[in-house]
Formats: sequence, structure tokens, C-alpha cells
Amino acid sequence: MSLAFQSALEFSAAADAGLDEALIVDLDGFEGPLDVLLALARAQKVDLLKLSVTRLAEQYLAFVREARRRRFALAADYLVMAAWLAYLKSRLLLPKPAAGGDGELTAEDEAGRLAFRIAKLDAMRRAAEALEARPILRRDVFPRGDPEAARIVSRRPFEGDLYELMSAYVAQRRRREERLYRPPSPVTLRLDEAREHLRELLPALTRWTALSGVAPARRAEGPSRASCLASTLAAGLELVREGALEARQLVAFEEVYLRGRKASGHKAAA
Amino acid sequence: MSPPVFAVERMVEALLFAAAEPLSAADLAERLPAGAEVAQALAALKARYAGRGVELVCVADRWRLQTAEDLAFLMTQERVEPRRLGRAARETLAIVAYHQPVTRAEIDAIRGVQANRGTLDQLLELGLVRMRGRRRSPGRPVTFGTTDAFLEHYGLASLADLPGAAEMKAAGLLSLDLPEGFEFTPGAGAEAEEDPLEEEAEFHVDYLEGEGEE
Amino acid sequence: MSPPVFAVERMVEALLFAAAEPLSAADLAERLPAGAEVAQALAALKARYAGRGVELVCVADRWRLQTAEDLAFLMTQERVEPRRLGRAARETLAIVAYHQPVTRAEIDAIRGVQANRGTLDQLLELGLVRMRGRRRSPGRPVTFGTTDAFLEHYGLASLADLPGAAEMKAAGLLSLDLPEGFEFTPGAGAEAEEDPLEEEAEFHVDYLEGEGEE
Repeated sequence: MSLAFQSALEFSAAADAGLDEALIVDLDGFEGPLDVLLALARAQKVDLLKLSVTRLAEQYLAFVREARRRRFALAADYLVMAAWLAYLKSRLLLPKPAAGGDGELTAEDEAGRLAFRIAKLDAMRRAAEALEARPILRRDVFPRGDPEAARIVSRRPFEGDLYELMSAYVAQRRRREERLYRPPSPVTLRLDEAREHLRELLPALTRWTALSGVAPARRAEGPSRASCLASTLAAGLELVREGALEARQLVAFEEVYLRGRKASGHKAAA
Repeated sequence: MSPPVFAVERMVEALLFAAAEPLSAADLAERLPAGAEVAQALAALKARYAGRGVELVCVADRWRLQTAEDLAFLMTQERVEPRRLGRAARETLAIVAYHQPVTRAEIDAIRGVQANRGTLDQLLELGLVRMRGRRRSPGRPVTFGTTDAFLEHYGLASLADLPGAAEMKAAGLLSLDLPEGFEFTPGAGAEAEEDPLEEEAEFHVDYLEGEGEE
Repeated sequence: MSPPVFAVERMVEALLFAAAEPLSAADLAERLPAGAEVAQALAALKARYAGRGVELVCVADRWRLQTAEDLAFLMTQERVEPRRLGRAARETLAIVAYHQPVTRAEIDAIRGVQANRGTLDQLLELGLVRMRGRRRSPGRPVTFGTTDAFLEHYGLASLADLPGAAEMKAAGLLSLDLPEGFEFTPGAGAEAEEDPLEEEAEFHVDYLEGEGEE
């Protein structure tokens, strides 16, 4: 599995350019509609929680239109967001319905929720940057290069977390599965069963009868038809050798016919 | 009779210097003569090293000596170019750090994308993130949090020292859903809803869930 | 213009601290800004560390920071504890966790190797695994299970919290190509076929464990 991380975006550049070329060209750099909305919202240069959602909706719709005009294949979630924003915008512009309270969120609530999500993503993005700006071990700050001894270790019982435990479990189970792979052996009609079956039929086999008619019919969970035929043929040949049966085949690959041998057959059966 | 402060300070200095990794106050106390005032010695030592080429810092509730940040430019030979996390991984790590305990679905919701499976797994593998428990909500999803290695890597004494966390909390930005009518209530994390799992009864139910989910 | 002595002293301090081996004055000069008075800085640093828990010494023309000789007694007392379980131990622990109660022979059968005797003993010694009882089968082999310390270490409220197949899949550990037969129901199996180790005492212990899950 390849981890195709998207290259970092230069947001300030996009913001300076307002909503134009920069954003459109960078479509591939965005991680979905919320990401685009954040970039647009940053361009408004206001507290993200006090953002004008109608303006944001317009900008986003323009962005999507432009992107489509340039024949970018737009993912469905971009279009879903566009449709939802168009709807939200229209609701924000309409006069408020007299009574709410039927559980449905007001347009203002929806707008607030969207602004919150954008502000939250923004906060997390800044947090990620702030973390990277910390003095990072072995990048900015360095521990003792030559500790005197592994003897002075912190008393943590040992390391290892659930993930490690799970990995260990799966790793060995997987190895075991590989080692123990055993394809199920097919169910076959046993030769002695086939013999028994033929012996029972023998008295009735006074005329040449096709092997396919002699072989036992397939039962639900039983051996396959091919196995029944093969075992019956093998058993039949044994009986031929013992003189209880005759077999013949007129053309290669055609049906085999069996017939009981009069006197000797009955003798053998008895 | 407890040993004099300067003697303890010397010992703490020597131990921290020799140690291969950060030591907690308890680790130190264990190796020092009975009655040694570890906290006091640490404070004195921290003051003594302030502004020097080597400094005493607290990471993940443990103490370590490390080179001063502004001298990083000298350390060309010691620097190991760490595997840089991609943007998605950095964001995911930040979300886990600031929202823990947090579920996979919540991370995705904040990022606004169906996360690449590998992102969180990469962090798990690097030991920066760990599984913490299960959320008491339908499906009982696993929750994630950060590790001590995370704190040590970023030189943080504790999660309370996450940059900007207090401000974000005050602004209500760390709650998972829109705070009621923008009346931001700091500290409205999901902690309360995490499952301490005392009930024995859940034992069996859980396995059934685990099996049935495939 | 040469940098001030104080600044050079800090740099030398940081370099010596972070270096993996003693550095000569020439080594230091090479890594310091041009014109730095290395000898002067070394002398100042030596004076500063005199009598401290850490001292600056010169051996064979190379400089190093080291712990004061009289504090050597602090450095030797600690016995080395295994910090990471080896692969065999991790796997054995995982099997005990997911299959308890389980016998030595069963562990070997699952791992597909004759286990090193020491592996299970190490886990017993670490207090992660305990003897649980005896299997009601020929030879009455001892069965093993995990301890409360195990739960505590992994942050599990109870065995029911062990991640199941769904989580393994979510973590990308289990892929779809695994055979159907990959199933496990931790603790479900042989419970009934087990006798307590010491009939009476164990009975109570088990009961208490069931109730008092932390």
C-alpha cells in the first residue's frame, strides 16, 4: 500500500490571490471540499467563527463551476457539498419560518455548524504546525551522545502496547495459516462401497447396461458424479477380472457397458 | 537525617547525565539516599542549567538533559533526519493529541475526508499513537491517544503543554460537535463518555460483536 | 571578529554533551564558528563543572564530560530489566491473552515451534502471565492465563477489551486474504475442562477477580 501524501499547500499564497487562479490550479492539492472551504474562508480574513457563510457558499460554487469548466473530473463529494451549500444559501436568504422547534436545524444553526467545522480544521492544521515548530528531539535538541550505561533506565516495566500485541498475534497466526494450508480433499466413493453396490446389482445385469446407469446416483453430501463413475468402473474391472462381470466399450471415450456373466457371476456372488 | 541539598543536586545531575533516557522523580528517588529531596534538587538543577549549552527539561513527566535549542545548528553530526510525516499524518497526529480519546470516525469527521487507512496506522507503528480504550457508543469503537514517545519527541512535559490547547479549549474548538449555541464550554471533551468497562456482563457481548462484524 | 567566550563555552558544552565520543580541541574548533577561542572556552567550562556531579576531563588530548568519580556508586546498582519483549515473548503473550486458558503444548502448537522454555517463564516472572489451573485431560497439564498486571499494562479494563478481529482488520493487520479459519474466541474455550490449581483457594480468587475488575 502506498502512502501518497499530498504535498503541502502554500495557503498564504492562495489566500493572497483571493479565490482565483491559485485555488483552481491547486485542486489536486486539496483533500476534499472541507479543505477547499477552509482555504476560501481564510481568504475572508475574519474570525473563522464569524465568517459569512453566504459569501463562502458563493465562492465555493464559483470554484466548483470554474473547476468543472476546466474539465477537472470533480469527485462526487465536491458536488454534494456544492448542492448542500446552494441549498443552505437559499435558506439563509429566505425569511425565517415562523416557528421552528420541530427538530429541524435552522439555517443559522447549519451555517454555524459549518463555520465550526472549518474553524476546527483550521485549528488542527495550526496545531500540527505548532507541534512541528517545537524543539524536536534529535532535530533541534539532542540527548547525551554517549550515555554511560543502559543501566540507568527509567523504571517502566517494559514497552509494548496493544497494537504490538495485536500485531504479534496476527503475525504468528498468519504464519501458522500459511504453514497449515491444506486444501480440502474431495469426497470420493470408496472402492469397497462401489463393489458392494455392483454386487447387489449383479443379478439384474442380464443385459449390456451403460456404466452411467449402473453407477450409484449422486447423493446430496456424497461424492461427485465423476467419483461415482470412476469408482464403479474400477470396481467393475475388478469383478471382470474375477469373472463375475463382462465389460465392453465400442469406441474410445464412449460409454462403457457392463453385463453380468451368467453362471460364474452367480457363483461368485454366492 | 536527609542529605544536604547540594549533594543531592550533584547526584541527580550525575544520574540524569548518565541515563540513556528521561528519568522520573520516582526513578531518581529510588537511586538516591533515603530522604533526598528530589523535587528541590531538580528545581535547583534546572535553574543552574538555565541558559547554558545544556538544559534540563521535563518531558512526559520525566527529566532529561538536552542541548539548548538555539545550538541546533552545531549538531550536524548528531542530527538524524527523522522520517518526515506527511501532511495528512501530521494533521491526524494533531487531532489525536488535542482530542484524545478519539475514534477513527471522529478523526475523519474533523478532517472532512475519508482518511487513508495508512495514516493512523503509520502513527501507531511509529509509536506516537496508541489504542486507549473503547467509546461507550454503538459499535463500541476503539479510541486513540498519544504515547509518552510522542511527548518525548516533541519535548512536552504533559498533554497540558500542547501548544495553544488552552486557547482552543476556551474557544470551544476542542469539542467534537458544535458547542451549544456557541456557548463554549471548555473541557467538554469525550472523556466522560469513555468506557471504563467495569461491567463483567460486557465480556461476552463484546466477543459476539467482534466476531459478527466481519 | 571572534564570538564571545561565554557563547563559545555554551557551544563547547553542547557539543561535548551530544558527542558520541571524546572530542579534541581541533575537532571542536572545526565545528565552531571561525575564530572561536576553544582553549579558553574549555578552561572556563572545566572550572564551571569542577566539583559538580558531572566533570570535564581530558584524556589523551580529547575532552569529555563524565560523571564525577565519587558518584560511581550511583551508577552500578541498577540491574538491567528487559524493556522490550522479544518476538517470541510477544507472540507467546498474545497467544495466552487470546486463547486462555491455554497449555504449554497448545501454545507450541499455535506458534508451530517448540517454545523455548524461557519464553513463558519470562512472562511469568514479569507477572504478565500466571498459572491458572489444570486441564482435565491426560497428564492434567497446567493452563496459563494473563494477570491483572497484564490488563493494567495494556490499559484494558477487562479481557473483553482485547481488540477483536474487527479492530485487527481496521488496523490493517488482517487482510481479506486470510483463510476463513482465522477465528479466535479468547477465553471461551476450555474453561469448563479446567480444574483449579488448588481446589479451594483458587475458587475464591477466581470469584473475586470476576467481581472486582478494575
